[in-house]
Parts: sequence; C-alpha cells; structure tokens
Amino acid sequence: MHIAEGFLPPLHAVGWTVAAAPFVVHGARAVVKEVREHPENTLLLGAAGAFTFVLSAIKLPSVTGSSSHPTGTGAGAVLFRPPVMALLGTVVLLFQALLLAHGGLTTLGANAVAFAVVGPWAGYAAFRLTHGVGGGLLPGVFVALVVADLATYLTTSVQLALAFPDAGSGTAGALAKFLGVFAVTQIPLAIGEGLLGVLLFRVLTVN
Amino acid sequence: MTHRCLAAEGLAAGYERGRHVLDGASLTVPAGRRLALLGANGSGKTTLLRCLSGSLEPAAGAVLLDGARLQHTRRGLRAHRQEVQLVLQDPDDQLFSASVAQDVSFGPLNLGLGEDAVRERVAEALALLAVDGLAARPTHQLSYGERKRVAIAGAVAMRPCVLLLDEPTAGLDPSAVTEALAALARLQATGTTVVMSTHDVDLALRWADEIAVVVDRRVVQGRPAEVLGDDALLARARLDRPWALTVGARLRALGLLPAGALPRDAAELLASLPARPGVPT
Amino acid sequence: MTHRCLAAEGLAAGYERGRHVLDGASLTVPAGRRLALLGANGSGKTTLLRCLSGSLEPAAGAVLLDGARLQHTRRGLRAHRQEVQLVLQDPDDQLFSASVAQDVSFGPLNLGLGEDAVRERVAEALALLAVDGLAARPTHQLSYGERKRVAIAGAVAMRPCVLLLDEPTAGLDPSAVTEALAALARLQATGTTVVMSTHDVDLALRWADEIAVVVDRRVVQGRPAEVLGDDALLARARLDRPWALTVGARLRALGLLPAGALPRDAAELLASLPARPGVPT
Amino acid sequence: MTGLAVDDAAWASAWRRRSPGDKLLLCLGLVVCALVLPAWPGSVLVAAVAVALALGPARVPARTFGRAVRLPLAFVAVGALTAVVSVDGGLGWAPDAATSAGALVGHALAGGAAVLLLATTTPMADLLPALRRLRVPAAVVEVASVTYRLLFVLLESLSTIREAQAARMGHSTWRRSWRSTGLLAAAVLTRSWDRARRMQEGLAGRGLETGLRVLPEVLPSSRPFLACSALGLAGIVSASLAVA
Repeated sequence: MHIAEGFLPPLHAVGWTVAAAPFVVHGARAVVKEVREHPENTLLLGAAGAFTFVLSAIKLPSVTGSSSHPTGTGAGAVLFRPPVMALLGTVVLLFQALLLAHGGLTTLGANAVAFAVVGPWAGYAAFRLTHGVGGGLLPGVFVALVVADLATYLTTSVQLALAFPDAGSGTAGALAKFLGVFAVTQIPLAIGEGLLGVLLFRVLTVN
Repeated sequence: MTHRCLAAEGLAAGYERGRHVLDGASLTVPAGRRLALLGANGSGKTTLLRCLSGSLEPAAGAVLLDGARLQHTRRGLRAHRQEVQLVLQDPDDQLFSASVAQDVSFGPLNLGLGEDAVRERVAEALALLAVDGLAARPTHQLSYGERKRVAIAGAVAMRPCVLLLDEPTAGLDPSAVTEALAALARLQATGTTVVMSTHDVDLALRWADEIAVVVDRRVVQGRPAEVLGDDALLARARLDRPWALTVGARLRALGLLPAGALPRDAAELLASLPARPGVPT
Repeated sequence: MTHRCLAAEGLAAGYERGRHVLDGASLTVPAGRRLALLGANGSGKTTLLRCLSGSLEPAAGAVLLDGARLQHTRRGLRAHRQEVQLVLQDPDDQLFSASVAQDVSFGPLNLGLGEDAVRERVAEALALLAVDGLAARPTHQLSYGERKRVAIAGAVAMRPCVLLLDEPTAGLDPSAVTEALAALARLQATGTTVVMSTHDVDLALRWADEIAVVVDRRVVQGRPAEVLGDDALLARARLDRPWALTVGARLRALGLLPAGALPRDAAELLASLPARPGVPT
Repeated sequence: MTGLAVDDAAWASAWRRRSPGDKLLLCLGLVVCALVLPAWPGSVLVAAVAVALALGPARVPARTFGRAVRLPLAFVAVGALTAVVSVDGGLGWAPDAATSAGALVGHALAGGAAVLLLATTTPMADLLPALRRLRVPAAVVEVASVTYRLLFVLLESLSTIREAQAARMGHSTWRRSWRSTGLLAAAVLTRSWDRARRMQEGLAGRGLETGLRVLPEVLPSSRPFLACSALGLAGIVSASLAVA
C-alpha cells in the first residue's frame, strides 16, 4: 500500500522525508563502507535490491480475489539486515515510483519510513524474538514477514490519519477508519507474505 | 499416448516495436513425424512454440489439437497441457527444484497422481533421456548438457503426445547432440510427436521428416529437400543452405551421385560416392 | 597494439570431483594468428581461458606473456589485463550497466584515462564490433547476438593485444555468426591476436590458422588439417571430424580434387571441383 | 508488465537526449505546484501541462501514459473517500466532503502526471548518474545501477519460470499455486546470487577492484528549455493565485 504521489499535504511530505533521512543515510553509510572494503560486493548489493524489487512483483495466489503482491522488505530484512534494507528499500521504492507509477517522489519519505524502516525493523525484531524464545527458522520467518507487513500497513495508516484527521473524532478516529478500510486487503496479504516466506526459506534450507 | 495432430491457423502473436512478431502464421504438425522449425534468432520460432503450447494466447488465429480449437480458459489449458508440452531453450528457466528427481516429479504430482504412479513416471522419463544416474543429484551441480536433458525429462514425465523443443541442441557439443537426438528417437518410438526449433540447417536436414521455416512473420512448410533447397526462401529467412545439399547437387551434376540421391550428412554422402576413381555410378 | 606472444606452461587448474580439470596443459598463442581452442563441454576450455586471462590462478604451471611470467599480485594482474582480455560465453555476466555506451566505458575509465580518451575508445570499440548504432540503447532491449557483440566491445575498449573469446558464436544464427567473424577479422586487422574457444569443428576449420584441442586435461596444438584430420585425437576429445575434411579426402582419392587441395567449406569445395562432368582436374 | 512500458517509453522518448537535470527541475517544479497550489485551478493546470508535454513534444505513447496514470487510482479513490467520511457518532460525510475529496484526487492526479512526465522521458540510466550531482555517494548510485540492470534480467527469469511451471500444471489449483510460488521466489533468489557472483568474475578483467564507475552520456542542459520551464511554472502559479 504505497501512498500515491501528491496525496500527502506538503508539510507532511517534508516531515516524513526528514524522518526517513537518518535511517537512509545510515544505510547508505553501511553500503559505502561495505563497497569501500569489498568493491565486488556492489554486485551482491545490487542483486539484493533487484531481488527485493522482483519479489514484490510476484503475484501471490489470489487470497481476496484481487491480485496482491508481497512488500518484499520483510524477507529482505531477514536476509540482508535492517540497516541495509533502509537503503535498498528506498532504492526499490524509487524504482517502483518511476517504473511502475507506484508511490511517488514527494511521498518517497513517508513510504520509506513505512516500507524501508518500520517494516524491516519490526520484522527483524520479531524474527530475533521468535528465535530467542526457541522458535525455529521457519516460524521465525513467518512471524517476521507477517509482522513486517502489518507494521508497514499500520505505519501507512498512521501517516494517513495524521494527514487527514477525522472531522469529529480526530486522529484516533481517522486511524480506525484507515486501518479498517485497508484491513480487507492488508491482513490476508500479510499472512500470504508470511506463507510465501516460509515456502521460500524452506526451499533455500533444503538446498 | 496416441499421436495427435497439432496445428496453428493464421496466428498473430507477440509484440515488438509496434507490430506482431507473427502475423498470419499457419502450421501443421503431422502426427508421428519429426518437424524441424527453422528460423533466424528473433524470427518468431519461440513465439510460435509458445502459442502452440498454450503459454501465449495469440492476438488472432487459433491453435488446434485434432481439429478442436484451444480455449484459453483454465479448463481448456489444463486439457491442452496434458497433450502438448514445451521445453524452453534455457534449462535454468525450468529447473526450479533442488534435486533432479524432485524437479521431474513436479508435473506428475500436479496431475494429482499417486506416489507410485509419480515415481514410475519419473523413472520412465529419466530413463528415456538416459539421465537415470542423476536422479539424486542437485540440479545446480549438473553440466549444461545434463540440465538440458533433465529439463526435457520434466516435460516427458507429463506424457505429452506432442513435445515441442526450443533449440534443444544449442550450446551442446557434438557428442551431447548425438545423445540428445538418440533420446528424441526413443521418445518417438514411444509414440510422441517431436517438434524441434533450431537455426542449424545441417542438423535440420539430417534429422527432420518435415521442415517449417519462420520467415517474414509467417511459416513456410514442406519436405526437407524442397524447403532447404529454396535459396530465395533461405535468404529471406537469413539462413544458409545445408552444405550437404550444395555439395550433393554438384556431385549429381558431375554424375558421381545417382540422380535421385539426396545425402543428408557426410556419412550418407560417402556411402553414395564411389569408393575408387573410375567406377561409374 | 603490437602483437605479443601469450603462452601457458604445464598448467594445473580448476578442481572437479577430486582432481584438476587441467593438468600439465601447455599452449602457445602465436602472435597475430587466429587460434581456435576446441574441446567438448566440460573439457576445460573455459578453465584454460580463465588462466590465460589471469582471472584464475593455476595450482601449478605458469602463464607467460612475451616470456615474462604472470604474477598474481594486484600489480601483475593489472599489467596483464591491459594486454589480455577475456570475453565470457554469457554476455549477461559482463553487461552490468543499463546503457551500452556506459558499459563499454567501464574498462577504459578504470585504466585511468581522461574523459575524452574514454569516449574515443568507446566509439572505436563500438565501431569495430559494428554496434555503434546501439550506443544509446538500453542493454535489456538488445537481442542475444547484440549483447554478445557489446560484451566483446567492452573488452576491445581495453585495447588488448590478445583477445580471448569463450564460445563467441554459441547460440548465434548463421548471419550473426558471419557478422561476429567479420568483426573479429576487423579486430585482427588492428593488430589484435584472437583466440576463440568452440566445439564447432566446421567453424574451427573454416576460421582458424592454428588449432588447439583440450583433451585428457592437456592441450594438443597444431595446424588445422593435421589436428582436425587426426581421428584418434578427435575421438578422445569427443569431437567429430569436420565434414569438409572427410568429403575432401574422398574426392581427392577419386581424383576430383588436386592432391594438395584442402577445401575448408562448401564454397571452397565447389570452387575446387570441376564444373562439368568429364573435365579432369 | 507496465513497468517495462514506462521504461520503454523513456528510452524511446523524443526528450531522451535532453539533460536529466533540466527534466528533473521541470518535473519537480510541476510536482511542487501540484502539491502547494489550490487544487482548482492549480492541479488542473499542472495535469494539463504534464499530459500535453508528454504526449506532445516528448512523444510518449498515449496508451502507456494513460495506463500508468490510472494505476494509483484505486488507492487515491479509496484513500480520498476514507479521508472525507466521518465516523464521529455514526457514519456520515465530513463537512465539505466533496470539495476535500476533489482536492485530494486533484493533487494526487496532477502530482502523479508530473512524476510520470519525468519517468516516461528519462531512463534510470540517465537519472542515476545525475544523482551524483545531488551528492548521493558513488557507491549508492552504483548499487542502484546494478539493481536497475539486474531487475530486468530477474523479471525475465521470473516470467519464464512461472510460464514453465504453469505448463506443468503448477498453478492449476490454489494449493499447488502456493507451492509453485514458493519455488519461484526461491529460484529467483538463487539466480540473483548466481548472477552477482558470475558478474564479479566477468567484470574482474576490466578492473572491478576500483568500483563500478561509468561515463554517462553528455546530455547538455538547454537554456531555452530551462527558460520555458521557468516561464511555464510562473504562469501556472500566477494563474492559480489569480483565480483562487
């Protein structure tokens, strides 16, 4: 659920961009350091970005009747760690905005916070937590991807609610509205993405 | 597996730089015969094979199996895919499971067969392609030639009546080509009609009973000697004439080969030539 | 670019199933000549080319450029790569940039050349490969044959003395093969020594001045007619004899070709044969 | 795939040889106008100018542009409706619901059209080097460039593998389709690693150890273009302020 270009009021667009910046800069620093030490890893990082983009282009077998695509950033967080995902996720969002008309440039900051920062960190935390309490790899992956997806959706809803508070019940009411409306597509999608993650990691660990 | 007749009528399909790759292409795959589909790269061979297999829905025209038109519905495709299977050029696009046996079992499992039936199909397909020794190997450890044969086995395990192969010999060395052709001969013996696309005119002459050339968005079909001897057609198709036809024609003119002789490769040519000088034929 | 002599001495390299792919392989690339490196798939052609180019360090033996041994140090490799360039079989392994001109500029930039010099090199390389019309095109829109030629241009822009090509004609249709060979001829005219690996014996006979066959972990090198006429060697190498040699030998025995004639392809064979029956040669 | 359509349009656009910096200034200017100016007539003017420039001088196929503009519509419509519904004490419309919804849709469509004008005239291969001048680190631009190149390679693998799976009935039921999709995702991941590893070797001979620097084409900035852009943007601003 990318926020479309022009949908956020200017102040909000600027605010979210400022909020995303430290994370993206931190990710960029990590990437610059990695590439300085191992220039050939530029290709691996590029491949990781391309995989994240392509993963989000995979059509999940229909859950709700409409075609749905995974966010891809949860799997990326588990595979490549959240700091790198903050940068790779933002690059992928930029490509989605410019190649697929999915998202936008002024909403890039807001989308980056949801997809490239909150989603990956929440998913990764859930992954470590599941591990900590003795859950295996696959349950960890499932939880991580579901949580990453839900956290992304929650963040986007908060962003919309802050931008468009309800006339009577304010931001809280607006949040309930947006969560409710998008729940129809996002909750089955989150479970679907978790399932795909399990299938993906199962194949990888068998190999 | 009884032979069934696959045909295409007036296909328009594919899209590149504002026009169709194929436009008005018709083709009949004669049941039980070996058909070589010739064409330069980019001529539309793959597009035609994808239409015939049901992977690509043509913009116009129809694909017919025993006269019945292929419907691009879930049910129509399901029925078609049990009869017609396509093996793509790059084996890596078809091997997506960890081990050879698992990969070959993918299709039969999807047909809803029981475990024993699946095992039987897998064993049969691997044996036909002479890759039974590789069953337990991980796919990424195989050589290119082995991967190609395993990919074919995956399609063969579906027991199709018609097997379409896109450039099955591309990238193979001579001995691997010989092995691949032997495997196709075994398949044909089990009743499968084999269609192979290639741009190797020498191979097409040696192997095929029937030739179809993809040229100018259409298909020209006929007997090998006829089609491969048509220099104007070959030039339009950006193909060469097989050397055996060129050399054979001259040797016939010189009276060294009998009038009707059409040697298809070096061995046949040597067999038809006199062994010593001065012996008239 | 003056011709320089590249050689390998007693190489042991590569590792597969507990033994080296090459063991005791020696080869001399004669400066300015066309060398075809023949061998079945998996015989070690690519391993040998990778050693020669410096991208693989042999376990034993040495690679020599004008008699000087290649040192696998940063500096040694840097110097070697300015003289010797390898083009891999799959062009997608070398095209990392989305634009053709940008991709070709990668090597010259790394040589530390200024912008104008880089642009000149890019233009020259694209022109030599006859892909100058593609400079502004995106890599992902190119056909396979175009991508192959752009990958070669990327190496040519380094202005190597020796250009090593792994299966440059694999997967190309006849007209693309002709174009690729013409490009290689232009390169040679500029003073580059060209080495090409292939398993197409007919092509090797037609193209090469010198043949090296990778067989049993070693290399056998010699003149085309000699090496390609050695049936025992070819059988060990799992290769066929070129048809032109087989047919030529019989026609010489029949007195239809002059004793020394060694036609290398259909055109040369026709030219050497009498035009009408009864005319003795 | 629509993404490829936008990219194809960018490479074929009549504005392909214009400086990416010029186009970036014009399009960002339009986006800011779409966002800041009142929807009527600001958004309408921005959208009209973006569409006219794309279909006119830039010669972007109308079909491509139209399809891409429609993509975010579902989100925009649902989002705008939700924003103007009031849940305070039962469902109802917020005051000025129609106006606010219209404004939201207007801003979004105009902004979308402006971004699309950039996307359909400027390939990533031109845009990414231009980011260097905005002080984005070289390493980041290089990683993004490799991502751009590889995503086409991987998208092709993705569609071919899916097609091969479908041919062997891998998507004939819901259950099998899930299993196949898992295999598909794993296959694409292994291929992306494999690609990167093979490229490392393929590029070593040309000096990978110093990074992935390339020389972008010279696409000089045009003063008339910049002047027209500034005039046009000023026109939109003053017209909007005059009407509003």
